[in-house]
Amino acid sequence: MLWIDLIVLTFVIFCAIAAITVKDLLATAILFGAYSFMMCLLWAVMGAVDVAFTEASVGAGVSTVFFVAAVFRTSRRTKD
Amino acid sequence: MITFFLSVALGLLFLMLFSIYRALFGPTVLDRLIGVNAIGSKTVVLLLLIGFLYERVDMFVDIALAYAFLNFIAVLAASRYFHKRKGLYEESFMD
Amino acid sequence: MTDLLPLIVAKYNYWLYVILMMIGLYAMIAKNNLIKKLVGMNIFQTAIILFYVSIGYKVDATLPIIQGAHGGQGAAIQAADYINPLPHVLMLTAIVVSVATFGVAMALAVRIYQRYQTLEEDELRMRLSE
Amino acid sequence: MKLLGFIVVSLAGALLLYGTQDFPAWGDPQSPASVHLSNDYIEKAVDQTQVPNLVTAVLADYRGFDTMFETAVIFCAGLACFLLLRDFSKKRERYYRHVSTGVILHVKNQEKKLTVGNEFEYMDKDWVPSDLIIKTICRILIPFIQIYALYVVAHGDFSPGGGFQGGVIFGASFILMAISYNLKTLVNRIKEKVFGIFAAVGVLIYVGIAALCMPMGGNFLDYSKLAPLIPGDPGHIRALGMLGVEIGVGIAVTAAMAIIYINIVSEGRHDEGL
Amino acid sequence: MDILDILVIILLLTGLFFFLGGAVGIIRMPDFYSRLHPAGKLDTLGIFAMVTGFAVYNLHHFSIESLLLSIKMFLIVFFVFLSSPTATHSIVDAGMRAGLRHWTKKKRKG
Amino acid sequence: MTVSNNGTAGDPGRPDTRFKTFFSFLITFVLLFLSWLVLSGKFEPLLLWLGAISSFFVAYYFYDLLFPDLESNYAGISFRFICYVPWLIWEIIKANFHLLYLAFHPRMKDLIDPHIITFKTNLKSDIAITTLANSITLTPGTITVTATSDGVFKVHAIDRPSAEALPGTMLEKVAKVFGEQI
Repeated sequence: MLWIDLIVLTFVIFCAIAAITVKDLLATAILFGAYSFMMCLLWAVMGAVDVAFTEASVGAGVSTVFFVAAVFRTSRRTKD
Repeated sequence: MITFFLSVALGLLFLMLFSIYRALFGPTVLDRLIGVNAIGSKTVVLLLLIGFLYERVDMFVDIALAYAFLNFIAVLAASRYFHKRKGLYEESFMD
Repeated sequence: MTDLLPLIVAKYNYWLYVILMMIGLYAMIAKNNLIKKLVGMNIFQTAIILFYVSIGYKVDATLPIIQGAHGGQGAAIQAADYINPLPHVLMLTAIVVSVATFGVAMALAVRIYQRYQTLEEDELRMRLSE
Repeated sequence: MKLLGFIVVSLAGALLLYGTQDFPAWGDPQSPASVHLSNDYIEKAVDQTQVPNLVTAVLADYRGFDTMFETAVIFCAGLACFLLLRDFSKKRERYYRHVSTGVILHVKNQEKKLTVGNEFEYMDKDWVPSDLIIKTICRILIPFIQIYALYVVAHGDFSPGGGFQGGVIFGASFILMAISYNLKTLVNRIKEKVFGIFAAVGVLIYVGIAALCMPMGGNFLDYSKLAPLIPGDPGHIRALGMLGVEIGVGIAVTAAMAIIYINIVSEGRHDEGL
Repeated sequence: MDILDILVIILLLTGLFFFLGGAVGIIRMPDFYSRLHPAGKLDTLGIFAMVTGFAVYNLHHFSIESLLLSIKMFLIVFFVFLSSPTATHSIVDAGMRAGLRHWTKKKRKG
Repeated sequence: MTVSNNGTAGDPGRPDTRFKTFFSFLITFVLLFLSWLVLSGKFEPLLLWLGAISSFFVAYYFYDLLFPDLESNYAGISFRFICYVPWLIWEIIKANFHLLYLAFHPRMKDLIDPHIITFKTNLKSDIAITTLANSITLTPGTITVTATSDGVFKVHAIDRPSAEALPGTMLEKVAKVFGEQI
């Protein structure tokens, strides 16, 4: 159980760094979705099932869709 | 059996590394989407495995089911973007 | 060497939560794009949530859902057997509020883009000073 | 800015890392967070409320005020999106498509209106034919997603889930409908007013149940005083009160999610979307 | 160690093997379209095998509740089988519309 | 036939249409209630009532999503469909080993030869087209790129052998399931 936690935490850091460095906002949206997946897994490992459920529904589903919708209505380009 | 489940979970996490590589290093946005989709499908299984490790799997099935739905919706929305907007190649490479 | 592993294991969660929080803070300070700043803000939020959930975790405890208690009376409930539910409640609220703020922030970004045709901070400042 | 930000971040990070020394070890049962109040909740919640899921019990009963205002925050988020983005001005240009031939008409003059029916249909500026496979599969999936969302709302007492999660999933089913067909289908099927009313009604259900306790002789949010109104086991009344509250939260969250999505994706014009 | 446990172990290892194939395929395939082949389908079959294993393991202590739980797990498989090919199709359609060219042998030779 | 844009299935005025609407509502209700029972796993009166109300609610507002077209013989189709699924799964497993072989092969780039093929079928109903498209996608080696409502399929195949197998027996089986001409 402990090792799952440690490995997933490392993945989370990867996803977070990639989500803020990538130069395409749609890719940011997708990577942010992956970040939410990892977070959900982490909370399931720590036994916080309700939080994991909320993150699975909110973070992975709806907020990614909002993000894509906003990118759809603005621009994908970013300088950094 | 618990040890076996734990090793299966660690194996799945190791395999997730490949998908994360694809999600992080593109090259195109759609490749990232493939990577995230693969991460999602592994996560469904991992959630059930964690449920067995806690010996309370009935609580985790709901989360896995919701996960399967919402992963689908997110992937659909992201790919639907390209049905309406053109131009995949602009700024699609990481650095 | 044998002492180092338990130390790392005991504090690894907290270290990574600090790193995650700093990633979010850096994105909020240094990134130029408004949506990137928002992502930074969300990472910051999740880092704090991670911290709260981490301090609620107990080794060898089960989920905060009482087993076999539906309807009848179970055996006496030991607090050490169940993970602390209080951080979960607080953080559940935080996540749901975070998605609401995220939605409003996205709406604001769309509105700003309608008005100024850009989301970059320096360009926005230039337009505003004109 | 980048250098300055990096310096600030490194300093703050170093301070926080230094501070982690004093934290209890991860998973310590005797950590300060787990010795005071929460043990009370764990040991007494089932006796007092008959709800096995401690998170729901604390969320909807002990900390009911918190959740009530949180629901209000969600409602306000929907309202804010509506006020920021909604655009009632009439569109100058319209696009129509002749169904049998696929010819696209671009009408610039507002006065000339074509009747939309079997011959012509509305079209968006960046319209694409909706995909047959996605449409069919989503048509099959949507009712099941909805029943699943309602299941999650109703079983918040025994398993993870509750009003928020169920509401979000129900909202996601509407979003799926908008994605797989087009936004017009969703807006025509369920009017904007209905979503607005439902968002308000959800909050009202929560506040109503909470306020109903006062004329019955209890405090605000004291569900046990509702016992004379509802037949059945009086010990179970708190669980029933929580169920009612969760339903209110679910309705509010569903409507708010749909409002936010529709307004963002169409820039408030409610005509075209993803 | 009875027969059910062995069945579960075989199913889980099969699923893991499929997932391994998917992961290797995602890394090794030359272009976007061919990457979709392992990603979309080997993962689906991996989920199928592993969740079947879980459902069998869950039936270890047979009761009406565990039976319902196993059926519920099969609901996951059902929905994944409906949604996963649709997601794959949606992604490949997006690639086609975005104008991504597919990898061919001729291009490599010439 | 697809769901019309304004969301009403047919003209509710005529009695036979009204009966069909009611029938479609009833089937949806029963299916949803069954899935509620499976999901819930608890048989208490309160939960059963809530399930009935929820199923009624969803079925009342969204009855036209599951069964928009009641001309077809759904009982026969679902029976034949259930018979079709094991064959499909067996086919998927068989073909997956081919893809595994490709993925692990050291000289994979010589083996694969991605190309796109187009073929036309005579399938009419969109559920049949969708079933065929998703079966093609699930069978490794081939992914459906587009499937139009007049039965034209565009398929991306990863190598020659998997492309040659199309449309073949799968089309025949699907046509038999939905009672259509090949």
